[in-house]
Parts: sequence; structure tokens; C-alpha cells
Amino acid sequence: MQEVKNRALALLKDGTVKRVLGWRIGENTYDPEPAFFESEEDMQTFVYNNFCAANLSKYMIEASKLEGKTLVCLKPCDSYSFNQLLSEHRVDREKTYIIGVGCKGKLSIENVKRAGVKGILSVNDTDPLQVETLYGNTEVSYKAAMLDRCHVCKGKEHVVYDELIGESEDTSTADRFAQVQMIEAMSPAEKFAFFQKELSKCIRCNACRNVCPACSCRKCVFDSDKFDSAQKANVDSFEEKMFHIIRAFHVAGRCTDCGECSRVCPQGIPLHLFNRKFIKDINTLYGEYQAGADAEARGPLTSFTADDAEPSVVAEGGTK
Amino acid sequence: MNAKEQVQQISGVNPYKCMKCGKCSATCPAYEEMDIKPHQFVSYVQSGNIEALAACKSMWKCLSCFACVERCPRDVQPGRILDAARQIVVRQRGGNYLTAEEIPPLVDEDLPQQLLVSAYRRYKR
Amino acid sequence: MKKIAISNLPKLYAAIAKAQSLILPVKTAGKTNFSLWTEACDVDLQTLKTVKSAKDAFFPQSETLYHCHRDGKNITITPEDLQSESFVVFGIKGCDVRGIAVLDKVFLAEPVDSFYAARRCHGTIVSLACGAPEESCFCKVFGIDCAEPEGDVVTWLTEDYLYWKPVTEKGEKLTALVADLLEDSDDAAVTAQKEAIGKIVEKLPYAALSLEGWNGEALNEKFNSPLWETLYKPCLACGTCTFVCPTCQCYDIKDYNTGNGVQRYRCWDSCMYSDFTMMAHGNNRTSQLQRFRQRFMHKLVYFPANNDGMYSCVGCGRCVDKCPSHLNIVKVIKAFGKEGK
Amino acid sequence: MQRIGVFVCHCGSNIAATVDVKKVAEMARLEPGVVFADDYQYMCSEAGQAKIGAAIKEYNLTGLVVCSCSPRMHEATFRKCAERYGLNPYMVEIANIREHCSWIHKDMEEATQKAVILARAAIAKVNLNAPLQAGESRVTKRALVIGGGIAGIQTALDIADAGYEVDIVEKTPSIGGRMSQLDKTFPTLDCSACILTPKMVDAAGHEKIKIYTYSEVEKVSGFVGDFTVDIRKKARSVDEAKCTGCGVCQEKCPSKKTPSEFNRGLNNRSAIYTPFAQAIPNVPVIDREACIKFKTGKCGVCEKVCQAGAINYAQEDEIITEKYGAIVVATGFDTIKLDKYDEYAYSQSKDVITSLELERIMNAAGPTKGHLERLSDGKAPKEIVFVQCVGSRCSDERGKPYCSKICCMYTAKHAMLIRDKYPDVNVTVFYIDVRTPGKNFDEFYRRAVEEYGVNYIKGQVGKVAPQPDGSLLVQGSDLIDNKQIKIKADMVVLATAIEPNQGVRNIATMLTASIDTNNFLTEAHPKLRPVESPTAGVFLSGVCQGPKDIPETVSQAGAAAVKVIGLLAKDKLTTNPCTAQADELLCNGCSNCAKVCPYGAITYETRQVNDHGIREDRRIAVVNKALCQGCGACTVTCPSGAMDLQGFSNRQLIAEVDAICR
Amino acid sequence: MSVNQEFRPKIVAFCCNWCSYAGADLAGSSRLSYPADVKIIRVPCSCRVNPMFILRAFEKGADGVILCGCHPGDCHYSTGNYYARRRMTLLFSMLDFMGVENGRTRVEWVSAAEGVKFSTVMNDFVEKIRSLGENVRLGDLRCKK
Repeated sequence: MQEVKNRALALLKDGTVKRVLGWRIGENTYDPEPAFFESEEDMQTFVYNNFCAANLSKYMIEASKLEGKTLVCLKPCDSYSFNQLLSEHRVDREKTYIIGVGCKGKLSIENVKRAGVKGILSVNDTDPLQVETLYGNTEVSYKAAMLDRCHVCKGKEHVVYDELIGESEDTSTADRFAQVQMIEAMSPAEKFAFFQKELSKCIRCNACRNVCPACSCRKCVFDSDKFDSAQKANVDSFEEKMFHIIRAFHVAGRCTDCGECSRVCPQGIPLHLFNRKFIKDINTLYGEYQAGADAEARGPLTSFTADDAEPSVVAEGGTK
Repeated sequence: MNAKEQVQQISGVNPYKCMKCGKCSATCPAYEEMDIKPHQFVSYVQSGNIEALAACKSMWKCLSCFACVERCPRDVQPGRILDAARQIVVRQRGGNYLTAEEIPPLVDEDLPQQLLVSAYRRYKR
Repeated sequence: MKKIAISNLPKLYAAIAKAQSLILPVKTAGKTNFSLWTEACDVDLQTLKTVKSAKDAFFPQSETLYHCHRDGKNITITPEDLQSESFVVFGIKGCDVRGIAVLDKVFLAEPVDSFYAARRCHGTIVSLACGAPEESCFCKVFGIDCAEPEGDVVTWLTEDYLYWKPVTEKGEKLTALVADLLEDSDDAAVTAQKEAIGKIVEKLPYAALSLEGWNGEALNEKFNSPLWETLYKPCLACGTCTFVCPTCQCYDIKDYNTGNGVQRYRCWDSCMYSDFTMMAHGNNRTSQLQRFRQRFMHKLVYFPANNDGMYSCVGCGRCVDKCPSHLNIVKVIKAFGKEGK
Repeated sequence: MQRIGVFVCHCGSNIAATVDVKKVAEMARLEPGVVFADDYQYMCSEAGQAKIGAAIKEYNLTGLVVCSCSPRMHEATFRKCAERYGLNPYMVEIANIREHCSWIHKDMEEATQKAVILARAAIAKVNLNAPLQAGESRVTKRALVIGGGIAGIQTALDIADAGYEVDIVEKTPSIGGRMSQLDKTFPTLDCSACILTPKMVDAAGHEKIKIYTYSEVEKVSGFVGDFTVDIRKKARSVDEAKCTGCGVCQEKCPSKKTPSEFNRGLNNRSAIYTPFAQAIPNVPVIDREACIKFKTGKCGVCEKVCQAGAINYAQEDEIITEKYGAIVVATGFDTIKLDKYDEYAYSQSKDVITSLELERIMNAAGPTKGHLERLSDGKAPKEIVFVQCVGSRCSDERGKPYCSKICCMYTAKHAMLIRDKYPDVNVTVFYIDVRTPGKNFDEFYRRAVEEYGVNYIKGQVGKVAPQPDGSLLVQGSDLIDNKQIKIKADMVVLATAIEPNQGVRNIATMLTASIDTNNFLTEAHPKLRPVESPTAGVFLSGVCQGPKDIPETVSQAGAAAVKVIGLLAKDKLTTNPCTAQADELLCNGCSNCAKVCPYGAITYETRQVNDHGIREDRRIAVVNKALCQGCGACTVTCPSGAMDLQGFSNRQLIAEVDAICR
Repeated sequence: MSVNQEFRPKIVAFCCNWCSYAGADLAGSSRLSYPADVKIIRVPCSCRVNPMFILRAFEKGADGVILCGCHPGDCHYSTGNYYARRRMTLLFSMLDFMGVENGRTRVEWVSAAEGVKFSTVMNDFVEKIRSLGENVRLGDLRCKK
């Protein structure tokens, strides 16, 4: 979107910001990479298209340590992550200039491939997507190519910004908790089989952890010897469970459900299910809570009420 | 299983919870009719004297009003003990239960209503 | 040249598996990876690239080296047995076969890695030609012919048949084992497929990638380039690229506390991780820039410099597909290419 | 690597009878780090401790594991022992093989096996122990007593006499408590007011005692030696400094329809009132719920008649914040509600009363001026039935499972007093057991039977049925004669069970003092520390801890005072060194730990750290060691594990888990 | 599921120092027996128990893990057990979600005065774990060798 680029360039030129955090055009339309721009010349490769899915808020942790202001482009859902980081003192609002960029659902080249398209040579980001391939040309509908997370969109509002550019749209088409409910309805054996199968694919590349704005520990427990818990590869299937349960637990009440974990998993493990299960439980048991909606709010795991549900009651399916 | 355990099992009562306060006997409307008194039901079970209990007249005088059960401060429930003894006696008699059709002609106008109600209550299982 | 009807493939798998264990692409929960064949598994030869490469078959992501068992004050040490039984890896693509050749350079050179060597000795490679190369493929750049891969047996998959050509002694042995199921065939279908593949390979977007200047002599100039500063920035420091790579061979050795002793095992490590080669005094690469640079310098400069020009990249394109930030080796090669001009 | 010594205690036969102590020592010797293991008859004895000392010297031990009774019993003993022999006291861990093993298991092999594992876990922990240094905190030399009954008054007097400041907080408008409602006291039959009033006066006049009546504790923070308490002084609407206590306002007050709390609702009081004539302070309060001025704005009679100009309708609640070194809970009791006991017809008939109500009726200052009469018609009763154990010793939810302890004696007292004053009245007492342990107690009871002719019947009352003629038909059992008896009574007195005061649960929560299922406060040890709560700096006095009569209450009050004096006599307390600590290299500075800290012990500072050569300014959590009590809430909130608890570190607890699961 | 009498489960009980550990002591001094399968780890407060400890226990071969703390409202540290309650509720719910039986984990509030309850709870929990049998879904096989 040219307007974002122009505005960012103007702010960079007039010295309001020292650098711009956005996306750099890749080899093709579909592979833009997160990037910092510091000069007008550099800004020539700036791009903001519908494939710019990456949540840039986590990069602001490092950027907050740099001198001068950083302009960051945040989509509505990214702004929740930024707010959450703000509440945890991980980013510096004073050093951030936020352009809330419009978003009408982001695309995933994986989903284009999932639709059966092979050998993609070029693709555009309009509806429907026009795809040129080694094996002929084809079309894929925008909705089908949209990231799974966009089907349960958090809405078009930015929760924190300095200025807004571009229109946003609530793209939700599905119930956010439908998948969770589907699994909850399974028998223990089915549940176990489902997760065993999914998690058996895990290669412990840590992409989910490293992309996660809530997993922003300087040193992860799974990398440190604090709990005698350092792990590098799954040797036993227990370790996959341990890693994913604890990771989800550590972000419980802090996860904004940005969906980056599932987006980046090379093995396509639906990691968001863990987070969403916690969110669903939190909503049911302790009242609706959206992490990052309010930077001043107290999270559900750092607060309580005297009459919270007992674990034994919850185990029986109750809520009080 | 001996008779004492049988009574305990049927009634679900632990006779050793009794503190011998006598409130059951104080509260019983059929007390005067009874040869063995409600508080004694408990001590008979404690001492294992089920034979005497099963032979007592009280068994057929108890109205099953359950006042003793309601008011027992220790949850010993003498009424249930007697009830259990009655069950044992009935079981010994074998299949002499009445069928539903046989009951109406046998109903005596003078029988207290409470007795009928208590019979239903008792045999509802 | 032999062939077998597609419909008979399950019989082929079963016949091989009866004699030795069979590893081949299996689809689990939507993703295809090399895995042990079982009657119930979902064999998937259609997916061009398994998520992880086939290197697991010879260099597993984690493997036990030995056990220490403590009983009172006594400690017994039991080394893990080496591979002693034959096995077959079926359906490896040309790039992954070359990947194994790269690993050989590391693990079979002195001192020989006995665990790896035992597996190589007992493993038979049945490779499979790529019917439909994809946009991220650039194996041609490294001189690999995906239409006629290397291996003990080479196979081609057409609509109706799997064509089967034993190449080595091991391959002949395997062919003899399943001779009953194979029928003789001419080369016509295979020749036609090779030609078609060749044409597609020419059209691949990265077909013309140039590796000019990527050699030991360019070491200092490349190492000190300011380009790395920009290139590394989006890197999340995850290990996706290294774990899907057919040639990455770094591993860590760790101890697992079993309660009554220790199980020493090795597992893949990633040079992208901040604790890679962590030592008592700290880390010899302290920034992500250094770690990022290391990976590409190793693949394109250090490794060829030490191995007669053999690159430690086979152009499989998995990192191109899988990087969460859309970084990859092609972008790096191209960035330096532009600079050169 | 530690050099650990393991010491297995026989505890006479307490442990050795079910656990093969030799085997435990033998197995312990095989564990990593253990260089010495032995067993002994009584490890806590002088000789046992000397054995430990000798082993420390001989084997150059760096850590100890004592396999013995609960650490709650002797951890401190063995820590002191270690210190005496030059070892850091926190290098000691206890494996509880008595309470958690030998006492609950019968099979020797099974118990031994478990003891071995418990020892193993303790050894695994000690392997990771590090020497800890206890810090110091100051002691505020002032005590707070919650409750102004006899227990509170006595505690306060004893503390004050030792020279320390004491504040009493009393919820009602006057101190005095339950005892002020009693007529006579057993077994001497002294007049209750005659012995209580002087104590009340002493307390009020004592220069070290400050009394906050009509006040409640609102908030408690801090810890032993340094509590901060908010006291809500409710608006009295009467200026305490100006009021002369003349009583004219109460006389003239037109609103006189409020049931008197002091007289248990048997008669009414005015809206402006003092609970009783000897009230201290003798300053009335205005009950704003009942006062016409407050309800309608019109009236103001009291203001007009008050010569001293003490009435102040505009007065507001006041919050007083004060620091204390120790807190004594003396919140007392009430009788239980009888609404679930229909059979006694308490709510149907005015002539069925509780014993406490009878106290008021018998009292010369009570609603009947001390005449024994029926509240329904004012007639003198001729036949009185007392029922014991009403709601006491009851296993269902209608009553209380415990014995209320005082009822046997006060019933004997009532029966005796009635027979003495009204010889024509028949008195019958239905009892289950008569319990009279105490000096001169049984003699007192026997006098009631033998000299005063009180008719004691072993049995219970099943039903009290009010009759049309106004009498009460009491149906009870006589278990000795094995008969059911019916008595036509004029009055029935119920020995109602007592329970801790309603507000005690709230107070216990504020003090983090534990409470049992019956709402009695738990003592630190039922035998050895009966007046201390498990929460350091909180002490118990009177019935809030369990049913007691007056002499027992007074002695416990004195004991609590001694404990308080012992604490206040110290200038400094050593603090628990098992506190949280943040690893600056792992801390994210996210503030989540501070959110769960109940003591506000965590703050943040920005400082430069050197993270493996990378120097940068980071926001880091800092724990105030004096405030931290070591609960560990922060450690779990911290995802990176930067926050850890000394003495119960992540690695230590994991080592224990591993050792048990091995 | 049939009850295997031979099966002796490994059970880890985390008990807070102020209430439940004292409750266990009281059970001991009252000679209220419960199976020796239960091994107690003393923690200052239920809020000290990290979900990692619980998973660790299962990893290393535990068949059941129980966490005991002061009754809500009675925490020695005022609020610790409230946090523990939320944490454990969520953790157990997640274990259930993943099909690893939530009957293997439990939270019970046991006061210092509830020796009887402590013993009853432990008897009951051991019975439950015996009926569930050995934990196979949450352990690390390497620890079983």
C-alpha cells in the first residue's frame, strides 16, 4: 500500500523517527520479510501487501533498546501483542511510533499450495488470487488463501496507535472456539491419539516459541538449566507434551491469540489450540479476557476471586 | 456375613456412633407399645444380640415415622436399624411378599395412614 | 529396467518390510515425513518434498550413545548397539541423496562416526526421480539431476507404473529380493519423463542462480561484508532451516537423567540457537548476526573449501519454503550477487 | 559435591518398631553425596546431638539429613545443633519418617521402603542446599488485642503491667464481653459483675492501655514484629471527650423499640444507649438504624437534653492506622442459632429460653430485675426443665460436633440457684453425661443433686410441645428406668452449644491465621504451643481457640500475654532466610511477580547487567528480604524461572520429585 | 477397569507447610493410616508448586500427583492458594484436553486440623490411581528402563 510507504518515508525524512519497521519485498509477492529501513534509498524496497502476515510487535523489544524512535506498522491484531508487551514493560511506548495499518485478512502461500497449486511462479494478492505456475495458470479465492487465524479475526480495531492508514475489515467466518470444542467432545483416547499424532511431527525447531510475542523471555526455561529442563530435540514423546503444555501455560493469560505459532510451524501443528483452550477456560471460568486489549489490566493468572471454581469441579465439567 | 454385619449393611448405620443420649426414645411416639426401646435397638446391635432384636414386638409397633432418625444427634438412626431387622425377618420368611393386587382387600380402615406411607417409603427400592 | 504397477506397490512394501525395515515418505496429520512403514501407514509419494529431509534415516534427530546405570555405589556403562540389520530407504529425491553424500564427507572421514557408518553400511537407498519440480527447487545449481538421481536403486513414478533400475550391488540384492513382483520393461516411459522434467527444470525461477564467487578465496571479503547486517535482521533464531536441511550435520551431546543413571544421547543442534556451542566461558558467537552468517558461510564457503568444492547445500529449497520470516539461502546468494555487479 | 551425614532416629520404638532403621541408614549410605549414615535411639537427645556433632567433625560434613519426626517438631532443634557444631543451619533437612511413615504404616517392609525413599528425597535436596544467612527485622513494641471480653482484658492488663503499650479493639460499645452478661459464676457463685468490673476499670485506667470500643479491625498487613493494622472506629455520634455519662439522653430518647443486644433481645433499649450500666467507656452510642433523627431528620432530642454538648450527628467513621509487634485474638463466642431445632419449640414459645437468656433473667439488672418469671405471662414458674447438649456433640449439620464444655457446670449452677431462691420450684435436668473435671466442679454438681434436690435424669428430651394452657409438655427418656416420661413444665432452659464469634473467620483471613472446620482458631501445636497461632506474632486467648470456662480463659489470657511480652522484649527478630531471589540474567522485568506478591516485597530497578559479555540496562526485579515471607507465588508466575526461592528452589524440589519417582 | 491389587502406584503429594503438611502430621499422630504409596514433599505454600514439577513427576514415573494446601481464605500467605487454584485448574483442564486422564491430578484443601480428611483424601486418591492403573501417557520411557 503506497500510502503507508509514503507516510513512513515522510516521517523518516522529517526526523520524527529514526527507522521504520515494516516489510521488505521478497523474491515474489508472497514472501515479504520483516525489515528495518533507515534511509530513503532503502525504503524503495518497502512493501505492504496482503501477504505481510508477520506480527512485527516482537521486533520492538530489540528496537526499544536502540537510540531514537522506531516507526512500526501494526495490523489490528498485532496491536494487541504490542499492548501486552507494553504492559509487561518489554517495549518502550516513548520510542515507538505506531502506524496502524489496515488489514482485510492476510494470505498464506501455504494455503494456496494446500488448495492443490504446485510450482508457483507468481501470484497477486487480489480476490481471487491469480496464480501463474509451471504447470499452467489458475485462480484461488481470497478466502481460501487467507490464513486460518484470519477466519477468527479479532476485529478491525487497533488498540494502540499513533495514526491509522487504510481500511480494516473483520474477516471472521468461523467460531473461534469451534475446534477446541470439537476436541473437548472427544473421548480421552481420541484426544490422546489426536495430539499424539500432531505432536509426533514436532521437530523442536522452536519457530513457534521464537515468533511468539508472549514468549519473549531473555532465556527460555527450555534453554536454561533452571529446572533441569533444557531440551534440544524430542527424544521421547513426553518432551513434546512437556514443551507445548508448559509453553502454553507460560503464555496463558498473556497470549493474545495472534496465531503466529500455527502460521510458522513447518509441520503444520495446530499449536493455537493449546492457547485457545486456555483462553476458552479463562473466559468461562474467570470472565471474558482478551490479553492486550488493555495495557493496564491484570491478567487472569495474576488475579483471583475468593469463589473461583475448584479444579475438582472443573474436572467434572462444571464452572463454579 | 453374620447377622450383626447384615444389620449394619442393610441399615448403613454404624451403631458405635451412638453416645447413648436417649433422644430416640424420648422422641418415639410408639414408645409405650414397645418391649425393646429405640435406644436399645442400638445397644442390641452393638452387643450382637440380633436374635432377640428380630424376635421383639417393637418391630411391628414401630411406625417408621423416622422421628428418631431425624432427631438423632449422632446420625445413628435407630429407626433404620429396626427396619433392617425387619428386612432380615422378612427375608427369612422367603417369598411371602404380597402382590400389588392382594393389598387393597387387606387394607384395614383403622390402620394409621402413616403406616401405609411408611411402608411405601420403606419398600420403594 | 524393471517396473511394477502402482496398484502393486503395497505388495512391494510388504515384501521389503518382511525382510528388513523399510523407511519411506508417510503422511501423518497432513504432513509427509520419512517414517517406518507399517501396514496401516499412509504412504505418500505424491508430495514432492517431505518436511524433514531423509537424513534422519542415517543421522537421526536424536540417538542414544550409551547408558550409565547406577546401583548403589556401582556404575555400569552400556554402549548402545550399532545398526546391525539391513534396512531400505525408499523414495529419496535426488537432492536428499546428494545430502547424504555431504554427510558422508563429515561422518565417514576420520575419525569415522561409528553410528553413522553402521547405518550407511546397512542401508539401501532407493531414490525416486522428481516428477514435478516446484518453484523453490534449485538442485540443478549444484549439478544434481532430479530426473535421474543417484542411489542403489533409482525409480521413476508415472501414472501407472513405478520404474525400477538397480544401480549398485546393494541395489541388485534388493531387486533380487523382490524379483517376483517386478516385471521387465523398456526405457521409453522413463526417457519421456526425464525429458519433460528437464524442460521444467529450465523454467524454474532459481534455475539461473549463480554461485560465482562463493569459494574459500572469498572468505574474508564475504565474512566482513556489511550486507549481513541487513540480511540477518528478520531472523527469529529458530532452527527451522537447519532441521529441515538435508545437509546440516551439527549435533549436541546431552545427558538425560533417568533417575537411576544417565542416558547420553546426541541430537541435532542448530547454529541459529543462542546456546549453540555454549561453553563454560560463554559463547563464541554472541550475536544473531554472527550465527546467521556462520550458517551461510559454512554452507557456501568453509565447507567447499575443505571438501574439494562440494557445497553443503543441495538446492532442495526446504528452507525457502519453511522460513517463518521468508529468509533463505537464495536471498543470501542473490544479495551478494547484486553487490558483485 | 556435598559431604552428607544421615542420622536415622529410632524415636524409642515410635519409629524403630515399624521401620528398620538400620536398613534405612544402610541404604542412605549408597546415595550420592552421603559419606556417613548411622542410627540412634533418640536423635534429639543430648547424646544424639553430640553424635551428630562428632560426625560433623570427623567426616567434615557439609550437610545433614535427619530421618526422624516431623520438621515442624524438631527441624529447629537440629538446625541449632548443626550451628553449634559449625555448620550452616540451613544445610539440614528432615525426612519425616515418623508422622508420615512409621505411625501410619503397619507393615515393616513397606514402611522401611517408604522411609528409604523419604530419606533419599531429603538427601537429594541437601545435595542442592546452600548455606543461608538469616536477616533481622525490628520489633514494634506495642500489642493489639482484638476483643474486649475477659480474655482480651486480662491479656491486655498482663502485657501492660509488663510495661508495653497495648490497644484493645472491641466491636461493641463497651468492653466486658460475655462475662458481663453473666449473673453468677461457678463453682463459687461469685457475682460476675463484681469480679469483672474492677478489671474493666483497671484496663480503662491503665496508662499503657488504649481502648477502641465500637471499633473493628479492617486491614492487617506486615508480619511478626511489624504489623500494620487499620482500625475502623465507627461513628458513635457522641463525643467521648465531652460526654459525662449522665444518661439523660437515653432516658429522653423517644425511640425505645430496639431489642437490647445485651439482654439477648429479652427487652428493648433506646436508640442512644450504653449496653449496660457499668459500660466502659460510659459513653453512649447512637444506633443510626433506630434513631429517628437519622431516619427522618426530625427529632434531635438527645442533642437538646445533653448539657455537655456531646452529641454530634455529623461524626464519621475514622480509620486509625497503627503499628504493632504482636496481635492477640480474643474474639470470644456466641450461642448457636436454634432455628434448626424445631423439636424444642424455641421459636414457638417465649418460655423456652437459652441458658444465656436465663442468666439475664436471673440478673438483678436484667429484664425482669432478677425475678424468675415466665416471659410469656410474667408468672412464676413452678416446674423447670433443663435440657443439656442442645446442639453440642451433634454429628449432623444442625449442631456442633464438639462438647461445649461449660454447660454442665452452668446448668448445675442455675439449678442450684433456682432451688435456693425458689424452693417450691421443681427442677429437672435431662443429661447425656455430666462432665465436671475441674477444681471443686464435681463437688458443686453433687451439691446440686444432694443438697438442693435437683432432679437429674439420664436421657434426652425428644420434644417440647406448647400446650393451649400455656404450659410446655416435655417428652423425654429416662434411660435408667427405661421409660419415656412426660413433664408438664412452665419453663424450659436449653443448654445451647457455643460457637466462635461470627466475625472470627474474617479476622483469621486478615491475619492469615488458620482456622478449623468449626471456626476455632488453630493453635501452633495442640499441646506444646496452645496459645500461639501457626502464624508468627499472632496469639490466641479465650474461647476463639476452643470452649473454655472463665478460669481457663483467664489462664490462657495470661499465657498469651507472656508470649507477647517475650516477643516484645526482643529488639530484633531474625527473619526467615528462605526468601525469593531474582536472577538478573534471566529476569524479563515483566512485573508479573510483583502482581502476585502478597507483601509488596518486589520492586523493580533498572541497572546494567553483564550477560555473557553483552552489557545493557535492564529492568530487574528486586526482592525486599525483610518483607518477603517466602511463599513462592512469584516463582511460578515467572516463566523464565528467574525468580527462585531459597531453601525451596526449583532444582531442590525437582530433585525431591526425581528421588521419589525413581 | 479392573482394579489391580498388585499395582503399587507412585504418588507424589505436595503439601503446604502450614496447613496440609501439618494435617498430614496430625494424621500421623492420630495413627490414621493411608497407603505407603504416597510420598509427601513439603512446600511453603501451594502456590510454590510449579506445573513443571507436576509434569516432571509424571515424566519420572509418578502415577498420580496431588497438591494439598490451606482452605481458600485460610492461606498462611493470604492469597497463595487462590493463585494455585487457578493455575492447577487450567493445567488439569489442559491435561484433560490432551487426553491424559485428569484423575491422575488432584487439588485438595486440608487444614492443619484435618488429619482425618488428609487420611481419607489419600486413601481415596490412591484408590483412584489404582483403578486408573499405571501412567503410560505422560511418562518418559527412558525412566522406565
